[in-house]
Amino acid sequence: MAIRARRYSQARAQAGTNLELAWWVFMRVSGLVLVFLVLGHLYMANILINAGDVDYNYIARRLSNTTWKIYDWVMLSLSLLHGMNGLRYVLDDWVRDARARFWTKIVTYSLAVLVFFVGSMSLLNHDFSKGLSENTRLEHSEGTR
Amino acid sequence: MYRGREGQWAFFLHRLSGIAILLYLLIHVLNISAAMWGPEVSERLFAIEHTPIFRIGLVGVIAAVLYHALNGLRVILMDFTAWGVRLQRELWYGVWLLFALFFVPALIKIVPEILRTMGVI
Amino acid sequence: MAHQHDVIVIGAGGSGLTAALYAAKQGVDVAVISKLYPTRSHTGAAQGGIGAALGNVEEDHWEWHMFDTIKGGDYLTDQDAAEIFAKEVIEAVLELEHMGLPFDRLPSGKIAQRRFGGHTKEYGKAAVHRAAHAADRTGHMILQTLYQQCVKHDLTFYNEFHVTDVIVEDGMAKGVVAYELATGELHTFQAKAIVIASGGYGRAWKVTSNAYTLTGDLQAILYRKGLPLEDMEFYQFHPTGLFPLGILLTEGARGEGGILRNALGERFMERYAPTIKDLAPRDMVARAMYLEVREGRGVGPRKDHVLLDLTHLPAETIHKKLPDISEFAWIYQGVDPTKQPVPVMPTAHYAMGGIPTTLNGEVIADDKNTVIAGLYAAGEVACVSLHGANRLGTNSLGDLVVFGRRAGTAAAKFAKSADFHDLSPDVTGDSRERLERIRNSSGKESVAALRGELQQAMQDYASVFRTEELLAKGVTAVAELHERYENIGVQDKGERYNTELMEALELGYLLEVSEATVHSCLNRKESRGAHAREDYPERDDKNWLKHTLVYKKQGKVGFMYKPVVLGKFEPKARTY
Amino acid sequence: MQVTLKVMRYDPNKAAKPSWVSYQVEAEPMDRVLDLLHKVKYQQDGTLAFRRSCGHGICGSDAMVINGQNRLACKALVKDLTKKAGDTITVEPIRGLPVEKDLVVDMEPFFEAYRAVKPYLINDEPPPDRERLQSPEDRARFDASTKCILCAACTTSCPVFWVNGSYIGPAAIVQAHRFIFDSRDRGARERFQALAASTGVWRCRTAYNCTEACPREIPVTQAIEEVKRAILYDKF
Ligand SMILES: Cc1cc2nc3c(=O)[nH]c(=O)nc-3n(C[C@H](O)[C@H](O)[C@H](O)COP(=O)(O)OP(=O)(O)OC[C@H]3O[C@@H](n4cnc5c(N)ncnc54)[C@H](O)[C@@H]3O)c2cc1C
Ligand code: HEM
Ligand code: SF4
Ligand code: F3S
Ligand code: FES
Repeated sequence: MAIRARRYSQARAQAGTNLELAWWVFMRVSGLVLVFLVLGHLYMANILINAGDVDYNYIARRLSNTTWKIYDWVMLSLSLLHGMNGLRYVLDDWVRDARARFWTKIVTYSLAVLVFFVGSMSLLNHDFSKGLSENTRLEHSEGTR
Repeated sequence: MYRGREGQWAFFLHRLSGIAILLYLLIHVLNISAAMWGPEVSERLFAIEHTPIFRIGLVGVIAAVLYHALNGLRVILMDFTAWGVRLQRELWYGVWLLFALFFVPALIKIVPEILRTMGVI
Repeated sequence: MAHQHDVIVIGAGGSGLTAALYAAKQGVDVAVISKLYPTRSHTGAAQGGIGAALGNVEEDHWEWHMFDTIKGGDYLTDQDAAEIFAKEVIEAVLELEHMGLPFDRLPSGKIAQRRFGGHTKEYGKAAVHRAAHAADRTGHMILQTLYQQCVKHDLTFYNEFHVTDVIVEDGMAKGVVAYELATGELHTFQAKAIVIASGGYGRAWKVTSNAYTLTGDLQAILYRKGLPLEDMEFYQFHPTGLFPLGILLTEGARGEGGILRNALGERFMERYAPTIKDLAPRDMVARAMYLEVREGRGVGPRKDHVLLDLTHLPAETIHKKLPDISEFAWIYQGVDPTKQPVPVMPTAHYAMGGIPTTLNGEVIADDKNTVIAGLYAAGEVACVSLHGANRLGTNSLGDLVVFGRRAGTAAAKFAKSADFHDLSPDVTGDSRERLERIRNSSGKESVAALRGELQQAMQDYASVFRTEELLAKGVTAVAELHERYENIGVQDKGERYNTELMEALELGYLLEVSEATVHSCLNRKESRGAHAREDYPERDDKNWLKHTLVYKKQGKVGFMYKPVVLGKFEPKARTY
Repeated sequence: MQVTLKVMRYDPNKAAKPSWVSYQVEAEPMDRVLDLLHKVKYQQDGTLAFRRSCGHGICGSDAMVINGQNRLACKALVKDLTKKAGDTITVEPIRGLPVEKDLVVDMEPFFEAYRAVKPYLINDEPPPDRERLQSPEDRARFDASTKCILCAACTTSCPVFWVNGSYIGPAAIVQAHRFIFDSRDRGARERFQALAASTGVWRCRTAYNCTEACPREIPVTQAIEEVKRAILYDKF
């Protein structure tokens, strides 16, 4: 819930939901999960291999595996939600003008939804295995499962 | 500048690192997803990403994630235990200790790789 | 700007807030005017406790409390006031608890009580645990709790409004004029009843436990109108002021077992009050300290103070029960009371005298107890004569709630049956003229320097020991300063938060109350309670068992007298 | 010794912006910053405005930013702020509240937050004839938060409050804590309402400036965290 109230009397009238509490808990729970997912991810992409060697093939191979698809998708959703809610905290703090805050949020949330959509598409809706086995160009218009 | 102490800087850095990671995350996802459009698109983007500048940037992102994750755990401890608050200063130093413990080996692994791509070694 | 409220309370300390709450309970429209934010009032500085015969720790009775109060007051206490007080303060303390005041507790869950100076069992046999307390911040908790209740009941507050005049005409109180600090605007308040609760005037002395803002404003405002002030010669010096600043270290420190020592390490109070020693009433202890210093047994390079020794107490007791005063000693003197004795000397502390009132807080205009309709006073500003010639520790906080409540209730009842009075179109005239004169003044006298001289003069001529010669000098000095005050100059001509203007105004008040004080001191030719005349060392019940009413008419100071209300307890010699 | 007192001065009637003014003052090591301000006001410039009353840290009038940190002017000693003669002590008004003049700020928003948490005992059960009983342990539970003098040093040191004045602030939360953990109080739920709002306790980012700033040494952040947990456990 955005802060509309400039005065506490207004804030009081607005109160009564547990939404902020829910987000607060979510930040902690998702944070805990992300420690493993994100640090694991970084370990795999930077320590186990040379990040400079990551290429299309690496991606395609990884994204052909259902376990990694799930891993990556959970990481994507959690970190986006976690990060965007964090950004909301920051915007609530820093953008004091209600109108400006509203529009900044519309823009950033749209961007996040877009990224989530594209990311999910690539993870769940795209068959990289085909491209891999042929090791050639992909017909990306197909591949729906 | 207000002369706050450890807690204030822990918070500023947590916020800064959080935003930095988010920004990177958005770019990173789009970048990886570009694989959908085939190897050419993908490889073109990777070419940019493999330049030294971007690699150094990535090291920064790793540092940010590491700090944010460790300090996030500190925040969680403070939120759910009584001693977490009492020992917040010590916990913050602990964060830096663990940070160094993880980050230095990572540097030892990654920096030479970057230098090699730059042709320095 | 003009306002209208049924009851106006001036001052938001313990007495003002109590009065306001109880007035509001009667269903009238109440507003509080205060020159400070309510929680900044000096009631918040009170430390030791509030005395009431709850009997939680040991057997205790209100009669004993009544007796102690009267004896402590050296029999100048009005006994009807003492009786009402000792009975009602029990209920008042319980009521504070019900309001949420976080008193310290006994293992049984009851309110904890500690010993305090002059409070005894069985009419003087031994010290008794009577002071209910919340660590050493009892006053703070009282002030906070009362303000909380005011928030709960949504009372109207005019904060940082400086009252400059009370309109009294034809024997009736009609309204109040106040200056708003934020804007520099003068406001008029029409009221059916007015309760004055503006606190004391310790800032007349150089070394004091009182806040910078305790300048006797309302005493002076009434005094300037020719109304009398009662018993102004009785001003209490608290024995344990942190040397040299004068910040108070509660008597509770001695209640917990602290001991006063001179340079030889002697527990000198054994000589002055063999039974209750360090817990003798304040006037006696303060005199004893002065005598020790005078006889060369003072401590320090200039042998000018004595020591309060707490080092034999468990550190735990000091940290738990006396945390604030330990901190004061540490911050302002660099002394850790668990390890070192603390340097102390008496500090100007409490006005027993003030605006004379009846038992219901009605302000009295003369020696025949004629009341001013609709005008009430309570708290340190007032003199119901509960404290007589010397107040016992913890009796002031009790006074605030007992007589604050009586005044508030009486004011509200009066307001219900009264009408608003028309104020003349020029009610603000006097105040405006005075303020403008100061604001536009460009004389060569500095307010701060004059105030410093006044405080030094009062310290030199009207403190613990007094003589004809000293007091005569005091009278001259104050008169001179009065003249020089006409020639002050201020730099700040602005409207917003012109604190320089306020301080100049307050100096004017200080001069008036100092004048009333030194004249009253010179006038009373006996020693009683806090008033110790070396040239008249004995108490003289034949000629002086009476209250002084000092007033000013056409620039001349005059006196009237009022009999002391006696009763059960016959005046006796006062030994402990 | 001589010290330089650098004060942020501002009179909205005279200037558009605050500006620094330096004064040379004679000071003793044991002097309070409040004494220095008085010296400036009485000897150099009578127009300097600041609040003070008790002079020893119990009325809460004179919180200000001294050498970059929130403190009470009457509790900050010269010896702790300077290393040698000639050093500079800086004094600014506390942040996040509108400046009225020099070091005087508008306290109304602060007290509005205070009032929002219902800072009074809520218990509708008829009181007993004597006191309500409370064990010493129950009394100790909220002891620290009863020390608060409402000086606003904590709230105005909080980075979240600076940038967004609508955060209810640590002082109000401490007040809520004082009652939520009082065994005699029954109003916790009512207070949670104000505290659970988006302007409430969840905005605290545990920056600890409040705890460092509190002149009464109240463990403010700890109190805030206890309130957060109280709300959390109440809901789950
Ligand atoms: C350090 C110290 C410790 C003490 N300890 C104890 C103790 O342990 N036990 C005990 O019983 N007593 C104690 N006392 C005494 C007791 O605290 C005071 O006598 C009592 O608090 C006075 O309360 P009050 O309500 O009369 O006035 P205050 O609390 O002084 O309040 C005065 C009010 O009047 C207002 N005011 C004043 N002038 C004006 C004006 N011109 N216009 C508008 N408003 C005005 C002020 O803003 C303030 O709100 C102590 C006193 C001191 C100084
Ligand atoms: C790796 C494990 C992570 C942990 C343990 C973690 C933990 C936390 C916690 C506990 C908070 C709440 C802080 C507070 O309330 O004071 C938080 C805030 C935040 N996090 Fe994370 N986080 C992690 C990963 C991420 C990632 C991947 C992102 C970015 C996408 C991110 C972005 C943010 C942002 C922007 C905030 C808001 C900061 C603020 O309001 O000050 N975090 N994080
Ligand atoms: S919690 Fe401390 S800093 Fe905050 S208002 Fe209360 S006393 Fe002042
Ligand atoms: S400084 Fe602010 S963020 Fe929380 S811990 Fe204190 S309220
Ligand atoms: S003047 Fe009272 S707290 Fe500083």
